[in-house]
Amino acid sequence: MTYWPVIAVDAWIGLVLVSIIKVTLILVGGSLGMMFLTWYERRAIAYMQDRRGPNRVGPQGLLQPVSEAIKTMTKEDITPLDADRVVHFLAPVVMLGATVLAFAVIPWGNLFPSSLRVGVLFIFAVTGLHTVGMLMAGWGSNNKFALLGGMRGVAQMVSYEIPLLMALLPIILLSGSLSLTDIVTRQGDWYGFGWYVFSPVGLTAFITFFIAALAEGERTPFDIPEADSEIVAGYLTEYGGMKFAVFYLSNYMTNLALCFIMASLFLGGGNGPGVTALGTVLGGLLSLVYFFIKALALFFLMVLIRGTVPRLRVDQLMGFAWKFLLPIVLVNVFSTAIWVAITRWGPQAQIFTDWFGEPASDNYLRYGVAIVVTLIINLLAVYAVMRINRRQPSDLTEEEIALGLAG
Amino acid sequence: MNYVVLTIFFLLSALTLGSGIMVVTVKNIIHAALWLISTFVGVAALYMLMEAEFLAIVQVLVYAGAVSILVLFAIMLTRQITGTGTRQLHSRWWVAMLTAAALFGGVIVPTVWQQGSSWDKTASDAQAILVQQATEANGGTRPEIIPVAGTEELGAALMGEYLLPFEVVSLLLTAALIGAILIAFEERTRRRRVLTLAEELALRKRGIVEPHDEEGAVVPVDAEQAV
Amino acid sequence: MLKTEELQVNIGPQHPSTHGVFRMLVTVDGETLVDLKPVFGYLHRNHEQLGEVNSYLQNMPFTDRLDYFNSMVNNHAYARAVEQLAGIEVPERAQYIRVIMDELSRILNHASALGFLLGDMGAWQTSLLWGLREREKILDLFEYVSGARMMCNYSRFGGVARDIDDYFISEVKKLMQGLPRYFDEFERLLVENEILLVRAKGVGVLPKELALSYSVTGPLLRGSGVPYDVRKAEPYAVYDRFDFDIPVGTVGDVYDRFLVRVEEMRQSYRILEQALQQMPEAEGGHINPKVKQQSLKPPVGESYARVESPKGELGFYLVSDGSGSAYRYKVRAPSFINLSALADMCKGYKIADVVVILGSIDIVMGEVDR
Amino acid sequence: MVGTIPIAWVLTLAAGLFCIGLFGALSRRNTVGILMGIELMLNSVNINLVAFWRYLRPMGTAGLTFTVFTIAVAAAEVAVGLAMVIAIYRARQTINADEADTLKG
Amino acid sequence: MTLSTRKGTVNIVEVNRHDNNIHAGQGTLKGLDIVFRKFRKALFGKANTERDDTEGQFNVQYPEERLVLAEAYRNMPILLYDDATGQELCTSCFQCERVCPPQVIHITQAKHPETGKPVPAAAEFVLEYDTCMSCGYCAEVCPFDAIKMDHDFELSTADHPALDVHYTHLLRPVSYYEAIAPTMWAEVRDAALKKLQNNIKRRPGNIGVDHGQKIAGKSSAAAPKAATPAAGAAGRKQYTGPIAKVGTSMSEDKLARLMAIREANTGKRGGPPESGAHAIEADVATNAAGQVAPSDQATSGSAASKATGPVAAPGKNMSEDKLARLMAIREANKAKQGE
Repeated sequence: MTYWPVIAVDAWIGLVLVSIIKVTLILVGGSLGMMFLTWYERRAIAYMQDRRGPNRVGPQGLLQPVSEAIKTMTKEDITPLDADRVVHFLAPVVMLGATVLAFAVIPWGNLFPSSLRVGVLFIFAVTGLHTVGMLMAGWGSNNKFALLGGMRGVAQMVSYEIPLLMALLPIILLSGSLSLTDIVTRQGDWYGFGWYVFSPVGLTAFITFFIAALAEGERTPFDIPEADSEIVAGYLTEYGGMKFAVFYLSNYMTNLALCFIMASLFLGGGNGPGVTALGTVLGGLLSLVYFFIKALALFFLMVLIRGTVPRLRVDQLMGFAWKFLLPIVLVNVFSTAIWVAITRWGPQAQIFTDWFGEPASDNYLRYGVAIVVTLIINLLAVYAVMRINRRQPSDLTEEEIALGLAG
Repeated sequence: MNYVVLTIFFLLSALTLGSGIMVVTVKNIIHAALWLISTFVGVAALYMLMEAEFLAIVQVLVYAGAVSILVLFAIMLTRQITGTGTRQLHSRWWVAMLTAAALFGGVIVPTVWQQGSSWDKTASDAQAILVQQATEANGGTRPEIIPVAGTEELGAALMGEYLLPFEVVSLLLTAALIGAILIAFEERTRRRRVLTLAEELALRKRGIVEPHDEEGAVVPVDAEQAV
Repeated sequence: MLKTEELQVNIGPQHPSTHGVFRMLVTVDGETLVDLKPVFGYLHRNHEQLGEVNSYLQNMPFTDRLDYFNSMVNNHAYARAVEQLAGIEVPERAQYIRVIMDELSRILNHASALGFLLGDMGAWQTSLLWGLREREKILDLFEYVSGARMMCNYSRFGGVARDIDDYFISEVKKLMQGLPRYFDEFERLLVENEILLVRAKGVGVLPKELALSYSVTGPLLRGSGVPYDVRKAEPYAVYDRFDFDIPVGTVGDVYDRFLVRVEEMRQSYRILEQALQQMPEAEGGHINPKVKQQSLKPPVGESYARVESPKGELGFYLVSDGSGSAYRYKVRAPSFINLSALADMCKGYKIADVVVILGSIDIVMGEVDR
Repeated sequence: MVGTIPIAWVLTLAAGLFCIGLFGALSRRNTVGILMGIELMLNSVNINLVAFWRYLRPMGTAGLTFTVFTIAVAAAEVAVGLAMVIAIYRARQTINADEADTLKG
Repeated sequence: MTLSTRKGTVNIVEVNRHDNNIHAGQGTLKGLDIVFRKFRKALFGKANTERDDTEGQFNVQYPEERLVLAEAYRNMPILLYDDATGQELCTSCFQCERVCPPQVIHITQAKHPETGKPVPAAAEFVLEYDTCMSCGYCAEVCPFDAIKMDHDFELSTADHPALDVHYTHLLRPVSYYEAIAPTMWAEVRDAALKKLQNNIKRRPGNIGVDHGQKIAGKSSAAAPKAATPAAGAAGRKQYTGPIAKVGTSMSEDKLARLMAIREANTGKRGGPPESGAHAIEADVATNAAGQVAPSDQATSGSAASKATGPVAAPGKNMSEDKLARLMAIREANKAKQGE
């Protein structure tokens, strides 16, 4: 059932005001978060490379992003001569708009739950609009590299949206809700450790989702749209100054949003030991802390990957999405259904009750069987997919190479 | 009458209709596609206003995120023909305009406005029933929130009452997918393929002298047989 | 894929991954490369003509600027050419010093070249910075002994400019304690990385026959499976006294070149170990004192001397007419000749592979354009 | 929430969108333009469906379900349509509807 | 696999392509592991200063922290003068000018004010810093150890003409060079000073005497004398190893030295002209910025000819000029043998 509040006319003004304040908070918080993230990433990657990273402006270089923001703002705003001026201008706006919309439904710990009942879908619907911004930027710049980058980016985003949404399905099946708040609440069992990532299906979903999220956020190894060693800067080639900064902002805010979403969906959001015990306010604050720690840890994982691995080629990227991620994700949906059947079905499947007893949260036999069964299915799926996809040039016969089947 | 809702409705109508007009009139076809996205978003917002939130999101996801991108891709793949220089409308576009205007002014609007009052009555009846049911469920007092069918009901309906149409639609989608791939993709053998050094050497070692087409590119042997 | 029209894209001369001012005019069909036309000469500075105007000694610092990663090797090769021309004896100790510098150069060159290759692949500079760290340590040693980090100008006719002292030797030994750790961590970082494997395996294949017919040398040739190394084929300096292996690849793709370079660093380490062990017994000081460096006038004749530079066979050809400057001076630059295979190596691969293949050749534009 | 707006207004909006789409589909030379007009028409139909559902049967699911079906069918239609556009373009180097006038591909 | 050739056997190893391993992400995990280890090490502030170290923060915070330069480090030539007497070591023997590969050294020999004969001292010495490639040949060939390579690498300037560095700005006291390269100076010290003594005998008047020195004696600028030895002592202490890091004290030292040199330079510029050579100098000083080299040289050339009397312009009586130079060299040799 969907419930909509019936609000009197005069309350609308208050609602509008509250909305404006919320939007302002999200914008300011998002930009500050992005600034922090750039600093965080640069410091972390510097340490990985035996360097120190930004450490001049402000304490520990924390104000470095501020100085850079000022720098970008004071730069000349350049539009290429034959570019489509309006499209060129609107592209960063569309990008940022799509990103900010996604922030609307993220539950900030247990303190500020989001109210949209289809929040998860909403996030992916609006981040899907990034493709529009990319295409606008690529086409509006009137530059071959930009167009190439834009087309690559769109192809990548559209391809990876499928595994991304499919990886989400197990979580929706497990929680029975599309609302992020509900999903977070339902991971609060077992002293705050009932996270979905601790089940085989959740783990598979998490890993696949994480990989797809790397692609959605244009992170290494999927940063092909802006692969600087190949196509200069992709669709960003003709952007400079504040427009570029807006793209950058949108990119990092997307990554932040993805980290928050992953933390909410798989890592229990604000759940953790002590949250329920401490009451609403203190527990809420604690949950906020947990939430941020989880999100930043996920971002650190992204940075670690960026510091380690090279970039995939564009055809390999597509192949990975369609030949590898998608089958695994589909099998995972299937095994989630089995998980739900084994752990929850009472009267629907009498045979399970006969074998494993009544479904209950403390019926560990049912959970154990579910873990074993789904684990086996998932591992078999991964093995099969790898087996099928493992055709290296050395495995091919000379004739196949000659006929171009290797590429 | 709730003026805020009304304002929002008018704004959305203006957005939707204005973008729609731009879609069909603007010269640059890429701009038309971008205006189409704007229309889709406006329609999605209308759904939101009408409390069909799931549909609104599907609208954004499918139309604004996928269909419009598909359209843009198609335009870009065929772009040198559809530049701004070419004429975009038929020479007899005014016939089309008259037809559309006649349909709008002569058929639809009168019908709608004639039937409108009776529909409004039905609508208010339905609303009253809803409110009554909710009041009863709430134990006599009118609740703050009035329920309408949401995502759960939709899911149940798709899996129950409308299972057969659902399956048919999914079949249709699959068929369309395969059909689109078949139509759009060139045959593998017709593709012009540039051989790498190793492949060329392997061919030469096997005594296959690769034929060249008129552009000087190497054509694989089986391509010759296929043509 | 969908049929698309061919598109001409200029990669370079200003491009992040063309390793200098190098331009590739590529024709792509979709993402597949149909044709590649290398355009260079942006860095031409008349090196060979200058060599015919300057005196023999004056030309030495200009050879630093050829392959500015390995000025020690360039100096060595040039000095060898002049020594052959003038019949100058080189003391044993000087030979050892030159070998040590050459092998240190090889390590630093491969460390940074592999880093750049991985950077071209999109690894975010981690391997590059680790390589640069080792490079810095070696460059500090070069600075200690020669006075400059990159433009060493260290060789002289009949020896080297300054003798190395105990401090230098102890520092090299100390450096060598850390090098195996670096090799190991580098291998652990990326050699078996799945993404590297798919990016490098089967990409940019240069078959053995074609490698030979292009007359490419160095890791590029060895990666294609030809065990050719000037250090073994025509042992110069004191290389015949060392025991080391030649790593060769089997397929001739980017991955083989990558692995050959990794293995060559280990072999250089072995050579360094042996050279440091043997050196104290070597005699003769660091330079032949009888040579008149400034007013060297070799007898009429010609000479060609080659060494195994980290990039391939580096040769200097000199003709003397008996005067104070060379009559003809020619450099066989390995980067230039290896680069000639680029266009054919790239054909048929994706556009993203082009930069990787270019990176795997390991060119330095200073040497290509001269 | 939406109950304060008469249903006829929403239907008029949908009708307007439909007629705009019709005009586009009839007057554009460009095949992709025609497709876009058809998309507009389909959207207006969806608005109608949702409006009728919301005003007349808010507890039922028929309107929602049919909208979902329409969206799916529209997506399929666009996919096939654009594939045909590309096929036509490849064969004839044009995507203008009045120039693609032979049945032979 | 071994291969036998005429030159002996060659060991050949085929590289391991890891073709037979199953790659299921463990390679990437290995990489992540090593990178994380690095991160952990560097995060807790481990410094990487030893040459055999492969972990920890490697970079140097440049303006505050500086690596000690090796003694042999060479960046741009300088000319030396004796601290005590102010006598310049350069005898304008033209060895450096001849060997310079990019040919950026331009020397004018000083003439005897009365006889017009060349004396073993340079009237003007111009070095084009912008074209100099710091090969170090000039320092290597100089028989009088007058030209040495500097350690100062912070030379960037927006003033391009100032990169044609003139005599006055090239001069450094011997103690400065001793400070930056103590052992290298110690090797040549005695011989160099002895040669200098011989030269001084053949320098009439103030020719070949450093201008900065004289001004220092005259006016208040005694700072360089006082500052340089101290800086030298401090500098010497730090040459423990080429990679040892120095703290902030180093920068202060360097700063002090730099200030001293600058003061010396300004002192030089401010001094009044006393002889022909000094007239040139004043010329240079007044035109210090914004003057292009050729005009500068022209001025100096004409001024020198005016001051030193009947010396023919270059090119006209070339043979005479050459003869004079030859004589000077012979005299110098004779003087050397006399020692």
